[in-house]
Amino acid sequence: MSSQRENIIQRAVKEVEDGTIVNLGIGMPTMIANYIPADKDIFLHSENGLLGIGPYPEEEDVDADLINAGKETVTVKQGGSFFDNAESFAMIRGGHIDLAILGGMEVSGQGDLANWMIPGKMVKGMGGAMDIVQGAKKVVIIMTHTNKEGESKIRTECALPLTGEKVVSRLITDMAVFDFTPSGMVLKEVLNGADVKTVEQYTEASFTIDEALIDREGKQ
Amino acid sequence: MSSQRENIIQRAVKEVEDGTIVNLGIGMPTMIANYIPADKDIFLHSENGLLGIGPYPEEEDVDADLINAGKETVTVKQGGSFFDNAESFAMIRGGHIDLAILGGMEVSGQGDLANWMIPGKMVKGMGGAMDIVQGAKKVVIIMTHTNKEGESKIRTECALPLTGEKVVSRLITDMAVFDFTPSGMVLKEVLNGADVKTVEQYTEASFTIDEALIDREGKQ
Amino acid sequence: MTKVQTSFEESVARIQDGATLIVGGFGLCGIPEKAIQALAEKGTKNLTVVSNNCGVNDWGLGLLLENKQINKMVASYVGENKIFEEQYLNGELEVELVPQGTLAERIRAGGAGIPGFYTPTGVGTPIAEGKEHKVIGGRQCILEEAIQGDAALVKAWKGDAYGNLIYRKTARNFNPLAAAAGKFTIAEVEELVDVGELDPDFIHTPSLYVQHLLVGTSYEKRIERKTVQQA
Amino acid sequence: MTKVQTSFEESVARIQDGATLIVGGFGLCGIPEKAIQALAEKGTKNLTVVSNNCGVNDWGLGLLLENKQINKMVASYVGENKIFEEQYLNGELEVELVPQGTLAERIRAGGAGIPGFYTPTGVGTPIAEGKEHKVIGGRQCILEEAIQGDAALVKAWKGDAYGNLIYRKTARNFNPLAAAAGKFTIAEVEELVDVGELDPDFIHTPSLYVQHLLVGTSYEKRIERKTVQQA
Repeated sequence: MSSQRENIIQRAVKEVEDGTIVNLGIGMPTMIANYIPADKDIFLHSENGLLGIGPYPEEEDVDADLINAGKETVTVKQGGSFFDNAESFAMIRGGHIDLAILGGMEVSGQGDLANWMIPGKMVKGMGGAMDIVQGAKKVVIIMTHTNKEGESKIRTECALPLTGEKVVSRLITDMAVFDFTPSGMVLKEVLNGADVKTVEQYTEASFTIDEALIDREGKQ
Repeated sequence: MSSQRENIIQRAVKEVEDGTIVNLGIGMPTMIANYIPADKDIFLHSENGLLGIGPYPEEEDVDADLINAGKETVTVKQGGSFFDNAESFAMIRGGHIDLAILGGMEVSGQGDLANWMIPGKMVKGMGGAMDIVQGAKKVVIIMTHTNKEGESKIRTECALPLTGEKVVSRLITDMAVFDFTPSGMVLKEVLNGADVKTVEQYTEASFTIDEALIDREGKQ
Repeated sequence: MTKVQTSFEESVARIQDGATLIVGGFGLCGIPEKAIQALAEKGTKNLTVVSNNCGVNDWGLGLLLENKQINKMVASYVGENKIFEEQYLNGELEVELVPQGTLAERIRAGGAGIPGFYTPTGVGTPIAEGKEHKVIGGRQCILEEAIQGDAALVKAWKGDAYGNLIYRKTARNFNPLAAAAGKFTIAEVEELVDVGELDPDFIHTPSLYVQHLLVGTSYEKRIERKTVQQA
Repeated sequence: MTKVQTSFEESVARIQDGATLIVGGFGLCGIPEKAIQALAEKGTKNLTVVSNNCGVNDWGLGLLLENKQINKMVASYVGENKIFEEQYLNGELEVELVPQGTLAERIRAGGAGIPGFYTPTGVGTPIAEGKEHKVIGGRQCILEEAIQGDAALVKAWKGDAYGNLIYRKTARNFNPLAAAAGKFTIAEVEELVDVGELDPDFIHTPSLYVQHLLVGTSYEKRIERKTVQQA
């Protein structure tokens, strides 16, 4: 894993609070599970119908009937439960999931999220992402701050088709943490040696800087 | 039981076909269960969450957790199942119940049904009746042909507030059997010594007479 | 994180005056006896109660009626209760009658984050008055809205410390729906079992719907109409 | 009345060309392997298939794609299948992408007789285009309609002759929803058990949703992403 991704995951795992129900998206978010401290009592929800994802199985315990939403073989934690997909999304839509951490392609200054299609490329489908961003109590997006061309993925307006409008609670990148509030996007933390100036340089969307961060970093 | 009610039940039980799923309303319809021949493989559905109502229990098997929609203690038949009320009405509304037999206060010539409230009297509630008349594949109403004052309960228009509009498939009274078709109400059978003329006399709604019945009874 | 509590009194104290409360049970079958009793003792006022029925004079939700704790009742059938009739007729009690299937679906929708749905149930009846009508798939329907509760009281057979629940026979009825639709769900069980004892394939209410879990003792389980085989 | 049948070939022959077919499974987990294979052999054409995914190139619904039996696919994610991509790009295959939770709820609504419902899912996205919008309880929603199938294919773990079914672990997924939403539901099971053997408190699909029940043998149960503990 690149250190950039590792850094994002390390920061993202701090979002996971003891005693909560958490849904982790496919890909990088799924890897967060491996970093959750053992003393935290977390139930991971998998939208294909499982509450209480356990670790990957030992070779001899692999069970084709027991997979996560990424179609990986998993196990079930003690006290977990299985249910159908309507029930699973009743949990999501009904606000019973405390936290969802998903990947992103673009996030706008208003907290819009685009993470499911790129026009002109084959559309694979949105899976459960549109439901999750509407339903989870808190939606945290993790993504690299810039694309391969070094352009900001945090845009004034998303150019890509949206997954949801004003749905992001918090955005964690390799450089920064932003919160989305009724008065706009707020820079909360700078990460991994970046400073506010660098963050400003690589962020297309405008944002304000959290008071506590100004106190720590000094006004730039 | 009055012979009038006994006669209605005797005729109504013929509606119950082998291998079907049947919901019987509270009161007189519930009593039909006792008349279903043992060689018919019927599953009785109870809207409080039971498919496969069995006979009333022996004294020592009475179980407060096992009741029917009329709140009577019952048993469960082999192969039966329990479920919650949303699932129970999913079965009803979704068209998975072959036949519902309910009581009636008034039925109109268009197949409207009134069976839940009398203005000016304390309203007790409609229970599941409004769902059942919309959802069951076939809705059979059983009631006495006339009220205590000898007035027709089969009206041109229902005077009482409706339970459902154009929902009745068949009406069975102590005198007659009517079907409701796109071209109106059709007298199919005369019962218990009544003749077509008597039925006409005690029926406010207009109806046509089934060809087969005319052949049997002669034109009046 | 265990959800096990030991005091019904303290748990129901979380319910505020004026709250909307969804209560499981069908007639007197599967009702949360202990929480209702605690709530009657507590005396919480001005409640809107959503439940299929309203108990009988001296049991179940009838206890809250007797204390005049209920301002509004949302139910499908309320015919078993004299006090209800009195309070309704003298205007002390507001009543919203809802067809049973629509009531179940509205509560289910509340738990499932479905703000509204169309149903043919009630079209052409007094229930449809003032409601939006729409023809979908050739069928005339009316719009019904979800019901959520500030709190829910449910009764299960067995539960574990995480809040997983299973129900017994027709005592299930509205309980799983209420559990999901309550923002603060208090579940009472006849038996607390070890975590892991309930088979994850057969859990009726997954743990995340329950906030407090209490063990009740000496359940009365009153029967409204005891019927037995004729000899 | 037993629903047990012995020939998958004869059961799937009940599905007509042009039918709408709801198929259980999530990825390759819990898919009705045997019925899909029989349908591929039968060659039934112009199908609209509703299923969360569309199999892989040489397995599951991919077999029907390979045979060009599918005209339209309704799914939430179709990324695992090259043939799909080809047929879509050259216009042979119509695709309706539906958010997974909306798909599950639309199928559930189809089985439950709810013609339409409002959901916040998809608001502000391409999914909302052309759909009726309504604010309910302060929340902007879109109207989604129920999906019913002329037939449904589902896979369960165990079943009895009446058609009661139970599923195993996450192989449950869309299967109970599909079973209820199909007008003609063909269920395949790994094991046929005696009537009465399934506990009535723990039946996932009650008998009345199933029309034909068949026992499959030698299930492949392919795994898409085998992941194990790192030593």
